[in-house]
Amino acid sequence: MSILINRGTKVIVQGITGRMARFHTADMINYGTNVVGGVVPGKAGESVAGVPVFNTVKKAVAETGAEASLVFVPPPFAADSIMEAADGGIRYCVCITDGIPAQDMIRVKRYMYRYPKDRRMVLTGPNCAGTITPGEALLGIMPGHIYQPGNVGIVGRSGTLGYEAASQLKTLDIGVSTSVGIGGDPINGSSFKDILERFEQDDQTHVICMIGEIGGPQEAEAAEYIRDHVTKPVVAYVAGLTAPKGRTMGHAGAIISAFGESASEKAEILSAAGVTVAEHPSQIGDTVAQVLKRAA
Amino acid sequence: MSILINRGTKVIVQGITGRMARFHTADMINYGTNVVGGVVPGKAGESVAGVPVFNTVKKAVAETGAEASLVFVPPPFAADSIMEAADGGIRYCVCITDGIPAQDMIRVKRYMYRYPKDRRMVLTGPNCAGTITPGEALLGIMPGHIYQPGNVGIVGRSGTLGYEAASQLKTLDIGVSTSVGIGGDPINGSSFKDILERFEQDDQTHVICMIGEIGGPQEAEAAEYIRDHVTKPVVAYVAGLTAPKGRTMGHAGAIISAFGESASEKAEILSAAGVTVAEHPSQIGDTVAQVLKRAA
Amino acid sequence: MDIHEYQAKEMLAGFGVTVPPGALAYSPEQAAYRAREIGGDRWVVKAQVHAGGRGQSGGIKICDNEQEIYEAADGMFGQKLVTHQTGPKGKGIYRVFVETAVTVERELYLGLVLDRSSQRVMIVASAAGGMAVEEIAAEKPDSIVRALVEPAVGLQDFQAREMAFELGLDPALTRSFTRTLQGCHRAFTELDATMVEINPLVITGDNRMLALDARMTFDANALFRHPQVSELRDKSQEDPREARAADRGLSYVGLDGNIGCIVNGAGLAMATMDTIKLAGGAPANFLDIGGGATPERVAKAFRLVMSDTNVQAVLVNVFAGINRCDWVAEGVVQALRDVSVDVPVVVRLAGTNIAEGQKILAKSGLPIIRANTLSEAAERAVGAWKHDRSQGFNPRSAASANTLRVVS
Amino acid sequence: MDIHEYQAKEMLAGFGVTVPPGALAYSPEQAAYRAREIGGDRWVVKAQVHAGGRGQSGGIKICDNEQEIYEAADGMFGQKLVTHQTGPKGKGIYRVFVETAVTVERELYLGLVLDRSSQRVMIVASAAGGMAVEEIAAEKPDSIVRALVEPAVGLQDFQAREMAFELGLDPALTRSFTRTLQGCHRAFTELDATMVEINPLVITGDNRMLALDARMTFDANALFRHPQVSELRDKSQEDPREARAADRGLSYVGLDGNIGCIVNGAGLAMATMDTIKLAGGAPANFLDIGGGATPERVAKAFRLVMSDTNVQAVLVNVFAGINRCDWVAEGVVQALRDVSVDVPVVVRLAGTNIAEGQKILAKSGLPIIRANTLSEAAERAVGAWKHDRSQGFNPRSAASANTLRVVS
Repeated sequence: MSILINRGTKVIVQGITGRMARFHTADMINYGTNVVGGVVPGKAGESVAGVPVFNTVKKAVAETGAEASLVFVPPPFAADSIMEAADGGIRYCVCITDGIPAQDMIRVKRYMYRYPKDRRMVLTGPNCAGTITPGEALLGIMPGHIYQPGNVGIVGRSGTLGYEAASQLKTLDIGVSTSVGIGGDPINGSSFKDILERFEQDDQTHVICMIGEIGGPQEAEAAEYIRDHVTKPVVAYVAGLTAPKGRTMGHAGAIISAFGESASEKAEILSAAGVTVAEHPSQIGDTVAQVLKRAA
Repeated sequence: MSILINRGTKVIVQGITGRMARFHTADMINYGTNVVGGVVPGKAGESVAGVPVFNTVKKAVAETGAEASLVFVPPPFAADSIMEAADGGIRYCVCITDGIPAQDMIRVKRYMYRYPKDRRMVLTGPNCAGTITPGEALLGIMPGHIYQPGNVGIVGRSGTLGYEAASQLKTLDIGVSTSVGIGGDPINGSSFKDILERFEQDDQTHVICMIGEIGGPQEAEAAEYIRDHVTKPVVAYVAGLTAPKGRTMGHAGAIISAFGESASEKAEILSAAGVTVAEHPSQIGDTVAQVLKRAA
Repeated sequence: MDIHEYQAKEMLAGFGVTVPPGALAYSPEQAAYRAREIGGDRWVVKAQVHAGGRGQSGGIKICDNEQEIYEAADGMFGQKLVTHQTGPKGKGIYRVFVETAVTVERELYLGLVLDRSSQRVMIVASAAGGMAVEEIAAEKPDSIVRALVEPAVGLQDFQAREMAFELGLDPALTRSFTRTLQGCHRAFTELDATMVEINPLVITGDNRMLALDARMTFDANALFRHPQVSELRDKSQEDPREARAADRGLSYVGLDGNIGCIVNGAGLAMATMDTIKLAGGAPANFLDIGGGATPERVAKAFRLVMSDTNVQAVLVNVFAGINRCDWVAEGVVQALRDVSVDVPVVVRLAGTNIAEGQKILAKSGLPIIRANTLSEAAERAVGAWKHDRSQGFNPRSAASANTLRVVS
Repeated sequence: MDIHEYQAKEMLAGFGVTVPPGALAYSPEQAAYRAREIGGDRWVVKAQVHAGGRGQSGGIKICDNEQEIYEAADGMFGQKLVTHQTGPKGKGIYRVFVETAVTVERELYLGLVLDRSSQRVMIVASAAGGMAVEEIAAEKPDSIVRALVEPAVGLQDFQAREMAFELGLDPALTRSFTRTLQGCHRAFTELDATMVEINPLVITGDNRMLALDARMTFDANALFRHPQVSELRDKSQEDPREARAADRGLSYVGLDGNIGCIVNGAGLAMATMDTIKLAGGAPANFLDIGGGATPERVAKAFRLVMSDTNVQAVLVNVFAGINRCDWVAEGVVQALRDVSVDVPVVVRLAGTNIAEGQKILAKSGLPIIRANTLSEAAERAVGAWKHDRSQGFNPRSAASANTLRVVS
């Protein structure tokens, strides 16, 4: 088992004819992902990396049975593409696009709720590296080779810091069940809590590794959820100890604007909820290894 | 038992200081309705017909424990008042106001869905006569004395035609469990189907009398629902045999614009679903009496 | 509320919908002059009436020069245009619209309506444009594509694209279609329309997308927030009796029968009409006098009903709820004293204080025919009318024993 | 993106928010002249800088005549205003706003923000206006009232009324508050703001409601659809280094330490800064060079980092995913050949093709200090910096064995 995607998941890429999308589509296929098509309005009939392009998501789903989608569409049009996926029958969507207006994302989230829970699309991102179930499928832009199959579930806001964690684990010969990037934007599709819930229910995941950062209430909400609902050990690291208050660090999400949003406050809240907090970013791997040993 | 309201239901009147509202508040209190207050922004501290006026619905609910509300607010402001009721903790709202823009009602309906089902307000109307549980409570503008307590549930779009039906029943010594006006507007809070569902579950209701009219898909949808889900006998009458196609009869809802919207088509669809259709408006009472006799 | 084609086009153009160059004219001279202003070498002169089906009825003429424009317009002004939508009386032509003629490659249909089933705005489009949507639905149902607008977020581009691809448009036209549809949708919601129709939406020889004809109707309930829409009301296009009724707060629809109806409540009014029909008569009108049946309102209603020269009997059916019957009866008596009514009048009252009401009618000394139930009322009205007719009376010119005569 | 008070007021006024009469001036003469244009007998001269807390710092002066206005403005122009929000460097005053002074009866606070918890727009109001919202939250938490906007329907009047009554406003002011709040909300959504703040929102002696101060910040991601907002950008109010970085597609935040950081990815950049701190050093900056670590980008990053004269060592930390390490290494070598870097440089590469990357760094002949892990990198950077310091070197003026010297 794994969460969100596996070897069989049929994937389409929205915006597949873009330069970056072409590159990553080929990369995903090389990794073994079951990419079945792409969507670009007006480019039906073309093909990219050996898969057909369709005009609409509906058509792509009808022709290929696609269940998951990767959105690679420029910011002004990305919200529309996510909604198209939600309406077109896609069950899981990863949006890579960085720079979507916050109000567009508010609308997207409102829109997804028009569907009853049993056919409501799950969205992760935007502004994330994607999701990978090592050895099975890669839906995103991360380098697949740094992830080893195993039973640590990773969820994080930052892309490269997620790579750092995965490679620390690999060095220690620890594998990953699924790694999910939820993205750095203030309004995003899935929260830590949403992904923790899935890891808690996933048999293959034994330990959860959560990589947070300054800004926003998500880590504190996750802590509360962990305290009340998560039985598996959770390791966390929160980036941004050195970040000054009120300055945006790189993306709109990373800004300390309220109490409980600094790295040290978050680390404290997580500790209090029973999470093992790695103090140093270079100790994420070691901390997971210790917790795994204890859990074994 | 009864549906929607009973002797104990605590009622507030929104817009209670208006001329019509004052009149009907007194009338409802005379009937025995448990009116506990009114809401008019800026008029807190006043009182009408012996009940206190509050600035906001939230305040009125907090102070009186009100569960139901009657909206008597002019059309430009009525949608806002209905949403205020939905947000303020009201469980059942009757909107009398005639002339609310259709797009406002689309928004109101969308708004009500933001609440989880267990605390989502039920709305009937707008542009309706209200709801009465004879002998217990009256939430609306109908003359209470023409309704006799009993076990026929009435649901209808038209106000005075509903009176006509009730008084035909009274003449035959037949009583009513609850009578609900759903209103004549194209976009309304509750459909025939919504109310039929409640009557089906109500022990006190033995026979349902449904009074439709030309225009809109609600009667056909109700027919389908009756066929599949209603075990109690249903009597129906559809007004507008003589109405020409494409002309609006009195309110925006009464216009035949598509197939299945004429009175004869609707009567046919209802018959096919097992409903006993009264051909003449003056036979509504007699038809109910026959069905009651058969059911006994 | 309906508006003219040229007004709808002007509005939609403001929302980014592309329309051919055109100009309005109030006279044949102006039509010819404005054609020169517009430029080009081929024009269409279109009668501006609130009805579809103008083409088949001579309301649209193609012209190759200013002389032809003058003659086409001259043939239209002051005429009544009768189409399948106007009724036999037709609608007066007081304005014509002169437009550049375009070469049409394809005709599409595009409509936005309030869908009562989903309680949302529905988009309807078809590759078979140029004919009425009812015909398309009957003859080419498979050509129709639909989309519902989610009110929380509005129409999305992807929905427009999906439709465009279903209609078989190429990528460039898909973008034009999206812009056109988004424009129509914004106009619909921002102006509280109940219908926006572009039919045909054409693709020209040079692959442009233009609204060749446009109609909009508006939610009368929402006009309070759109004074600029209210200003477009053209009373010349309305049935004068219905317009007058609306101005007086009454809701009136003229019909072909001869038994005039005065009723409170739309549902009861329709039921009353139905009962007349079932009793062998034919209603002359639908008339809802609304909630407060004041003497003034009843008097207005009598005046309105009697202004229809076909009316040979009047049926008053008021179910008094809040208004007690005695009060309504006073109103009827007062009205009959004030208004000249020279046909039989049947009055059925029901509800609160019915006995007092009946007493007032009886005491008035007026030859009012009373009835207790709806069916009785209809039978008596139909009976009185038939009786008059069998006696050879023309009740509108001669008096009879059963006829009421009150001169104001 | 921030804008000035006067710009925010102009925008909000367009959405129905009432503001005092005022005018902008670029010189003391203009300030005095414009006061006469506005009229009245008392004015406020306000320094236009992108920061709150102006009152306590001399950025706001009340004046009774034109001479005073001239002097107040003259004292402001060209000065740096230092408030608790500007940092110690302050912000330059290049514009002043002259406004009619009003008599204030009550001061309220009104703010609209994107609330990340509910993922909606949140309205925050307080009866304790005039002080910063953080102070209100700390000192008078009970005075704060909140409301969330349901995105499907937008802010409703009843929500505004509920707040107004909670704030203790009378019915007339409740209507003013509703209009003000609805205006702010429309401005917020239509212009893609992330914050709208009116503080204080005042009630005058004659019971009017006015926005006495106003701030707006905008979602940089949404500027593509608001060119009129982009035009209001005032670079004089921005940190020149950060602004230059943004223009080059880099994300830079200057800090107080002396180890410059060049990292790909915001999260990894923060983690790198944290590691430096934990190793006993202090980062000189946050710098995210983004996804494609091209030689050009790396070179730009080095130039930017080295423009900070406090920088005494540089740590490059790139986790190559898509970009292979060999490619990134080439970029680093190229950058070091092109840019003058006279401090120790530590490079840590990880990810795809790491071995080839290390080989390229080694082969380059440049005195690059290599590291394999994040902690190693931080320790070596801190170590190099401490070593230099202990040797008495000023690394920015003298060369040492461990110091890289490449002159472009």
